[in-house]
Amino acid sequence: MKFGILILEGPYQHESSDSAYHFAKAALEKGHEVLRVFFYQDGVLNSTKLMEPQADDRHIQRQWSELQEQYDLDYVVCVAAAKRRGINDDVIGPGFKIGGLGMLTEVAIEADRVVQFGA
Amino acid sequence: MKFGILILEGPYQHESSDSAYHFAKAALEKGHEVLRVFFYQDGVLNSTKLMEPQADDRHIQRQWSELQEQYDLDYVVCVAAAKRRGINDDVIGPGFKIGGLGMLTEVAIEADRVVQFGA
Amino acid sequence: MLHLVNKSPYDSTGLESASKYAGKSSGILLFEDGVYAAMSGTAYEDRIKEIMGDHDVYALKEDLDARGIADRVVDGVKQITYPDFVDLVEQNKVASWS
Amino acid sequence: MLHLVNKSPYDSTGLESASKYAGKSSGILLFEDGVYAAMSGTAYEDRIKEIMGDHDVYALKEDLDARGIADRVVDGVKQITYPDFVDLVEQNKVASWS
Amino acid sequence: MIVFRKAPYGSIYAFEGLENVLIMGAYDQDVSILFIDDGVYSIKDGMDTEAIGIKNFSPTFRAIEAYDIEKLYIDKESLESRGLSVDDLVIEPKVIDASEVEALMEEQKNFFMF
Amino acid sequence: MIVFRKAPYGSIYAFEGLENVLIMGAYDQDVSILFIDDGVYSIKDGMDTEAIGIKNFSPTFRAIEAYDIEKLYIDKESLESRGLSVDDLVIEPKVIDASEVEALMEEQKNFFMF
Repeated sequence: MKFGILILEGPYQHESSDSAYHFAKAALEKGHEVLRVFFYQDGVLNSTKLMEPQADDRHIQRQWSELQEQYDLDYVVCVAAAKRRGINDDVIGPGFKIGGLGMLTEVAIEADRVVQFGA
Repeated sequence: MKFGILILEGPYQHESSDSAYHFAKAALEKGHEVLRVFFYQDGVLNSTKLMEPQADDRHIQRQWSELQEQYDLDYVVCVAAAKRRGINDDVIGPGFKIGGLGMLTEVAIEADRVVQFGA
Repeated sequence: MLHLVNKSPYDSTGLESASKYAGKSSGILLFEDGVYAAMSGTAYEDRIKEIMGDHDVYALKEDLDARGIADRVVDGVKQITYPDFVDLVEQNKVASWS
Repeated sequence: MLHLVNKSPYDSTGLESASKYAGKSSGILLFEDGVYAAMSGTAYEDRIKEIMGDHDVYALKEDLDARGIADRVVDGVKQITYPDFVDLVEQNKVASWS
Repeated sequence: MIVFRKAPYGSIYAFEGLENVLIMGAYDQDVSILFIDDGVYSIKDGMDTEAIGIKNFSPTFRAIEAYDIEKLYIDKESLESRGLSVDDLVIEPKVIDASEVEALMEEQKNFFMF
Repeated sequence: MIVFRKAPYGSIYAFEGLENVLIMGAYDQDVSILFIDDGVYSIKDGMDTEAIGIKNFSPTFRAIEAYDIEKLYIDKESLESRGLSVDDLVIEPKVIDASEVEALMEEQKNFFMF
């Protein structure tokens, strides 16, 4: 099945990004397609490679980047939400790209299901 | 009276930072002291000079920086919370500095009141 | 004491919790989405009146105006501005609920 | 349909809202802090049993384990893992509540 | 379907829900819009946000008509329990009850909850 | 006073509350700690967070003793309504009722709510 994933909350403050990651990983391991992960609202903050969590903590951007590389996924960070929060091409990690909100509409059209994390 | 202000939520996603700003401004205009504004948890994200909100929107970092300059305020961004979220010395705007959580304890000791925004 | 509440009573239990632990002489200040608790003609009106039996209740005018409800506030709720908010915090110890 | 709920029922009205609008054949999946609604011996136990009269209720085992409550789940709530979560989303349209 | 269920200004959800409505309209999607819970507050008339310094987005809801978006619904109980009637709103969604909301949701493919 | 009132892991509040307890202890502050509402869940025993990938911080609560922090309180009704007793907790706060919580709060200077 073709999934889209939508993330509305930032890293560490809420569990939403972790949950989205575990869901995406489980879906991919079952052989489903993940057409796009769309990072929106505070969700855009998951993309910054400037994050340096404590040594005993997970590195949320790297987890996402590694999953992207492993499955050649499409990660879109909403441009308007990103600019508002200080996220730009210079700070996003590998595998993320910045794009318009229309790219969420596109995945809503193309995917069988869009699963929203953070509300 | 000596106030401390504590901010736990980031810019734009929640109103907390706006409320804290309006409260701080009103307190200063009444002649009160604001000993320190402590940016904690997602609150650290208010400090990034990389934010570029839409032209018709407020620029939250600049509002804070201007208030700091006008009243020579002390703004501390929690180092551990900042690192986790990609905030460092290179991205913080004028008037902000990065410091330890002990600087919140200090203001709790020295201020008559600490007002928390975001919970 | 003064208890600050910034969430809608329909969305969050912050106001219920604040009023549960607040002493009888404590005030409750509604701001941000918390101001919806002060609106008249609602399912919450009886409850806010009950809370007003034990506490002074304040609602921030700037947030009421933003939401278009300043003309529909329950009688007895005191509409205050940010300068008044500062005065209340000067006069009272303060705790934040959401 | 499947309704996802990620907030504690003591903190947020998300589960009440989801159960209000959910059709009788819809399932409700509790995860993150939402799993506290599935715990037995609580003030919410009667309510979750009532909801279970109309809906299949699932609770995510990973989140139950994290909170130390996997051994205290109300009878009839189905404990599922992330792979099961994926299966449920494959089988149902999905909406997220908080 | 785009569902508004949070109040405006306390969080950015309602604003971003509206952004999504406009984009989906621009893509000529046959989108349905539903106001429930505190989402009904996002179309309350008479907002004046000047003193809080956040842009009042409620007039933009009127632009929905320009996109030929006609499937606008609002939950009766959410509206009434919050002391509002359709006369208090900046647009005119169709008032439906909870069972109609349920039926409407069953017809949709996707749900974006703001 | 540091007040825990949110559940662990869904948000970072409980973790940061604990960080504050430790810092205030390091500064030799005579800090009181109160668990109410969903905050009582943050000291539930038996947490295993491996599968969600977030560090289990509950054992760190035991370090509180090393800082001579003894003023630990928990609200009886919050505990009982959530199906818990003191035997379920990683530390042993003093169980007090809502009126005692109220009296305790009146004695404090500051409130950090997590």
